[in-house]
Amino acid sequence: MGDQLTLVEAVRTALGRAMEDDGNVIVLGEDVGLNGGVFRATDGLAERFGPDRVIDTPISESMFVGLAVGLATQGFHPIVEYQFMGFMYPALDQLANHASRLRNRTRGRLTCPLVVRAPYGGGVHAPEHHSESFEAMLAHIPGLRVVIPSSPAKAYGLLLAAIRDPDPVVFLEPKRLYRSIREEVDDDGGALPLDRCFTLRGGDDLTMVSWGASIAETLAAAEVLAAEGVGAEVIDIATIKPLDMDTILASVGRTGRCVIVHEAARTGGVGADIAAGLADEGLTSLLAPVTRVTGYDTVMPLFRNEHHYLPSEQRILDAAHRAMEFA
Amino acid sequence: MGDQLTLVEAVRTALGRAMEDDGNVIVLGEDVGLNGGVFRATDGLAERFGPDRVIDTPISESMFVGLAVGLATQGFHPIVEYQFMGFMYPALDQLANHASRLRNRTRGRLTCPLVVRAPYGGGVHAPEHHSESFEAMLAHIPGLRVVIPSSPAKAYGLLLAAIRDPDPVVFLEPKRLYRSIREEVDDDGGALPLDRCFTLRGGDDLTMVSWGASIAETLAAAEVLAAEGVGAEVIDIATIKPLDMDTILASVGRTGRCVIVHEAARTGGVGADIAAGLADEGLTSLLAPVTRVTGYDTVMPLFRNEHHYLPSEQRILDAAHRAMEFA
Amino acid sequence: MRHEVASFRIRATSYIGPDGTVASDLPAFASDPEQLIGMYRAMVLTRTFDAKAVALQRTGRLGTFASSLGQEAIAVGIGTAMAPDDVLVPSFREQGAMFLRGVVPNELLLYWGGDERGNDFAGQRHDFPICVPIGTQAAHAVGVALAMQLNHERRVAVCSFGDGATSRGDVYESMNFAGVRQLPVVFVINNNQWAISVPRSAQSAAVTLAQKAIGAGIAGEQVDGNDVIAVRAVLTDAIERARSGGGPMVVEALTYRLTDHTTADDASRYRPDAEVSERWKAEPIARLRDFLVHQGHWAREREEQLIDECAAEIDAAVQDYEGYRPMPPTSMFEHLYATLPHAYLAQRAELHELERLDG
Amino acid sequence: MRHEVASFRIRATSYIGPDGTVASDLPAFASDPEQLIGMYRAMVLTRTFDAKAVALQRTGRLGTFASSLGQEAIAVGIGTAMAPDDVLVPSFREQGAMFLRGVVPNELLLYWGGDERGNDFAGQRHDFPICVPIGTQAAHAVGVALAMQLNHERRVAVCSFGDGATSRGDVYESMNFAGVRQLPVVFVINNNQWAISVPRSAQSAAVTLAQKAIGAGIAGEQVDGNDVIAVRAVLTDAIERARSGGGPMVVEALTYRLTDHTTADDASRYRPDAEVSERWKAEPIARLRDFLVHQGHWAREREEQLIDECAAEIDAAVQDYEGYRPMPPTSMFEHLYATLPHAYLAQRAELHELERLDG
Ligand SMILES: Cc1ncc(C[n+]2csc(CCOP(=O)(O)OP(=O)(O)O)c2C)c(N)n1
Ligand SMILES: Cc1ncc(C[n+]2csc(CCOP(=O)(O)OP(=O)(O)O)c2C)c(N)n1
Ligand SMILES: [Mg+2]
Ligand SMILES: [Mg+2]
Repeated sequence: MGDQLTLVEAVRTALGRAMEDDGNVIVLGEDVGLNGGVFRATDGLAERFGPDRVIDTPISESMFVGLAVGLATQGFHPIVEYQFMGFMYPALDQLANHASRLRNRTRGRLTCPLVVRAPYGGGVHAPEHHSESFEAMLAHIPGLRVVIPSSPAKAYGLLLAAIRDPDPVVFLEPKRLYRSIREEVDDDGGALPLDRCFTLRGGDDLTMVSWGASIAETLAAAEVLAAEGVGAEVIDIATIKPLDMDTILASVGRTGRCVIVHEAARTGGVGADIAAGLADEGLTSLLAPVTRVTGYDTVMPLFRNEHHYLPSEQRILDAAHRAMEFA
Repeated sequence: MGDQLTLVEAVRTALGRAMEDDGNVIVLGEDVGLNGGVFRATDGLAERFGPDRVIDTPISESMFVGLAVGLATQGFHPIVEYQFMGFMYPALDQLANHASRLRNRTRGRLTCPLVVRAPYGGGVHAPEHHSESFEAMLAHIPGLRVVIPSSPAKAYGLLLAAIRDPDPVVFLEPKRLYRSIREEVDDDGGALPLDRCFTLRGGDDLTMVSWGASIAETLAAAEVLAAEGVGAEVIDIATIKPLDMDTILASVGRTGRCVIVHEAARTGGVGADIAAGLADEGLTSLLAPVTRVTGYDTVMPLFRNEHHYLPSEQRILDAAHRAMEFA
Repeated sequence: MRHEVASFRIRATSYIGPDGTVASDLPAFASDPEQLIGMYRAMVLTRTFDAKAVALQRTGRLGTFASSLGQEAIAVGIGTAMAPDDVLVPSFREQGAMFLRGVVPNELLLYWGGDERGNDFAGQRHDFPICVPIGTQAAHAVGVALAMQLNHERRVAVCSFGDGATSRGDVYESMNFAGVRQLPVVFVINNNQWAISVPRSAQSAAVTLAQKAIGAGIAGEQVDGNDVIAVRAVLTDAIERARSGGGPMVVEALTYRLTDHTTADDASRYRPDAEVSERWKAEPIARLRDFLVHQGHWAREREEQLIDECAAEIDAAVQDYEGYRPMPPTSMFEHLYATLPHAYLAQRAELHELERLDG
Repeated sequence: MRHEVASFRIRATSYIGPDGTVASDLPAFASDPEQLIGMYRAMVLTRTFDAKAVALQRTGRLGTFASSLGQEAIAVGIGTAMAPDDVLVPSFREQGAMFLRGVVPNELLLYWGGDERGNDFAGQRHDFPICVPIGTQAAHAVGVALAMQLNHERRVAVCSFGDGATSRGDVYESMNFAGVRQLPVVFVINNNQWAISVPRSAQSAAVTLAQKAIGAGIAGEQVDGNDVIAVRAVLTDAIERARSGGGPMVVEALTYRLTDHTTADDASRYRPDAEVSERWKAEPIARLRDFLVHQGHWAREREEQLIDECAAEIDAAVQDYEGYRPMPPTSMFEHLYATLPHAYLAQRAELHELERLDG
């Protein structure tokens, strides 16, 4: 039925579908037009929908999310592409001071349905500043949604949901997965739910929580654990904000043990929020310390050493073993 | 010996002392010159040190921290004032992409000793966008230090330490405390240690952790608890990044109970990191869930309702009681 | 070999001199006394509002407030040059324009009084609310203008900001993008010579702020911002030009901030009183009044009546404002999202509990 | 009344036409053949380096790389106009200038090969490293220039960036501040007509990019960026003017990116080959060679010798580069802070353990 798509193809398919369905959906960003985006996520859209719906912007990272705010107030549903997450810092002002609060501060008079997309994370031997993952900063902004797919099908369904959402959503695409995996994706316009975790694999001994590209190593570790006789439940957070703690609490309520995996620096990472939720509402279930396997609290190294920075299957396994052995 | 100073006077005194001691220390920002800063933190400095060391900048929040990066590489030690933290978002690009990593990325060839100061937080009936507290975003940036004083003496000593530090430091001043309290401050040039919590009050039954303005309500709650026979240890984090978990772990190791108080939105707040540290390294000591009393996960309301947003003594007490009653 | 590849000119427009005498042929609307009197009234109302708001702040009944004393002609020029369907994207000192656009004084009092309902304009649903982070609204204005262009509407976005704001990268990026797409947007620089304590000269070495347009590749002009007829005329031209596809424009209106930056400021710390007194001589309300009197369109009795009317209108607004009880604590979660996510229900419930306990 | 209040002119300079013939009196340095040959050599070395780096990338021995093919005259003009004590704050496409400043080719290979040591220039301690986030380095340059001004030094900061970068607010804010303080900084716009796939015309409606200076209130000029003599001459003047307190300047150097944006790009997707072939006719190396040959300063044998020399120099650099073993994992915590805070010792220890296990 559906085609076997890569993640970037799934993104492109969802964009095409959303633009087909709703004439108010437009795409903006650097090189999104003829060039189809530096990762080709918008390839072919300019030809299909014309230059008025696929708009190349000047290099003005602070302005073009504000531009999207203006468009959004006029009935458009803009989708803004940042070329790499490392160039998204200038967007924080508009995201935090405007997009995320326009509805609240005008008591619903003006609203801001927009999507900001950016490839994020490391592992593709990219140049300096091209491998950042600071989703936690975005997750701290009230009024925003932050969504991260972990597979092509998730990318398709969650991006459609993000585009249809009446509020601003930041959609971060793990670029390490852009072309590394294929999955059947039915271009049926079906959205996946936001604000909800996905349990990718059941298990009663250990809960493993992750999102984005790290899901791959987490699942691989869970495989190894299964061979060792340990049933690891793997939860894909998918929506980083708002966080679906209920699903995690229910799982840890059964397993009593939890390993959290993310690529961003440990301090202030989203993993801290999950662990904090467990230390509060899940404390009585905990049979072992909540371990975080994360990027280190340092600058993402240039690519020769980035593999040492990223959470590896081995580091995840080590943490899982420690959690299982704790008594 | 020392004068009874307000917090803003302590900041001003420390700035004057640092400028006196080191000719390379210069102050930059909007209205820091003749006007002495909108809160008067730089009052009199232009007169004392001249317009080449106290420099009014145009309204260019993205540029002037980058300007400070340039100055810092040339042997200056710039202190940049942001008028309000809500206007600091445009600084994140330069802070995260440059200031915090210049030393690392050039292997120590170029360094970046600078201080970014900003009044932060609510409670003074300020206009929209003037009451933000997103210290957690800054704490997620590797290579940065983030320091927050909770009293005039702390402001004096920590600011001097921040200025003398060879790396970039963000120094956030709880504006609610600017003029509300006085404390004896000896202008003896004595710095306080960075990277270390301060235990403001001992206790064996409960650990209360906070920083900045919320220390006031936390201490007040501890007072009430003392009258109730509960010994609450109050820890002032002071340096938000890097976080001194050892002091907190040692305290919770004794008390088994912990309440964390901060003004910023709960999700992604620094409180999550502390709770996560406890859920990991402190789990076996915990006798009760780790509770966070925080700002809500919403836009800081305009001032008529800001008191409902800020953690009140009552909310802290409620949390403490819950922690104490848990069995 | 060195040859010229481009040249640019900045021009300035004025009609009425500081003494109320006419310097050149007036635009058509100025031959209609009712129009002029309407503009005069709007300026006086704005000044009345500002004075009252400052007084309310001084007595603890309002938060920090930014008066537009001396700058009323720019606001009224904007308000009268725009069509109802156009979209105003203002700074925080454009109350006169907002009133003409259908925002009522008690709404602005609510806003400065710390209540979000002040942004929920009952009679003006599509303009933007006040923007506090300097210059950030410029990007919204170009977004609105892009929407108008994409929709093939004959509407224009008008964005105002101060001299200080012209130093912000956002403003430049927005002007530059407006140029690229030839968007129907007019940027009004309300140059009151000061950005809090920083004088115009310390904001930019540019001899005019209108020339910011040149860097962005668009048209730029100056206008005497204390001459309401000139402001309205120049803005009407700019807006009509933008409306008919002629592209964006920057209009620098020259005026002077006759009072403190806000009620939280003390301008005597950084500027001499003599400068201010000197500038009073060129202020816009007396100027238009002198002109109207000259022309026989205005007399002392009408002045008194007008002052009473404006005072009554503002007093009524204050009464209305003071009748608003604060919103309940849970209101901070209202309109945060279209539907409050499950994750935050507990927090809202906590506030609800507070509400209940508070009575 | 409408009157002119300001006017501006942008002028362009060139000396040698695309065919190598001289269009006007040459600057003094051009009468010294050794100077010209040195510049020629620097351009050829840069082109050799670029070609090798692209080849290394194609064979998996280097990461993404940004060639400066066709733009060598700007880099060499910058490198020869600056004094050693000046500070270069470059973008990521100024390798030719960096080499002249003492950066060695293997350092740049290390950088693009994913190793931080490439920024730790052994022979050039005070210039800035490559800047990837577009335009952000402009603020550093004004900071450096402010330091020079405050120290009363006769030094200049030179900042280069592309046509695309001129759309960034940071660049504008930096130019504007440079104007306010009349800082000793020269901004070089390396206008290669493209920002990845976005043509110059979609970047700004400004007819020249030099006029970005007008918005910032500073001087701006154009120069033929494929004429190395003109680039050097104009930049020398701009730098000496800045050095002697004459203030900042913007120089737009017009050139063309003759190849893909980077090795990750495929320019055939968005621009016609014909445009590129046309632009090859104006490229800077052949132009200077033709001129040198014309003047009797150059001959085929020297050309061959030069090519061999450059190839040997770059091959040696590649050898050196390939001899670098990766830094140990713990290196990521080195130089993070002057002293690694206690809080991160455990993380470094974890990496150290990894190092040990890895052998
Ligand atoms: C981004 C930002 N920085 C700083 C401030 C604080 N601030 C408020 S008004 C002002 C000066 C604005 O000057 P100008 O643009 O000339 O407008 P005016 O106040 O004169 O109307 C400043 C710096 C702010 N509101 N936003
Ligand atoms: C802030 C930022 N946004 C986007 C990018 C991705 N990017 C790299 S180069 C480039 C185009 C730059 O064009 P230009 O300034 O003309 O320089 P050129 O590449 O032509 O030398 C872009 C958009 C980036 N590096 N930084
Ligand atoms: Mg002003
Ligand atoms: Mg370019």
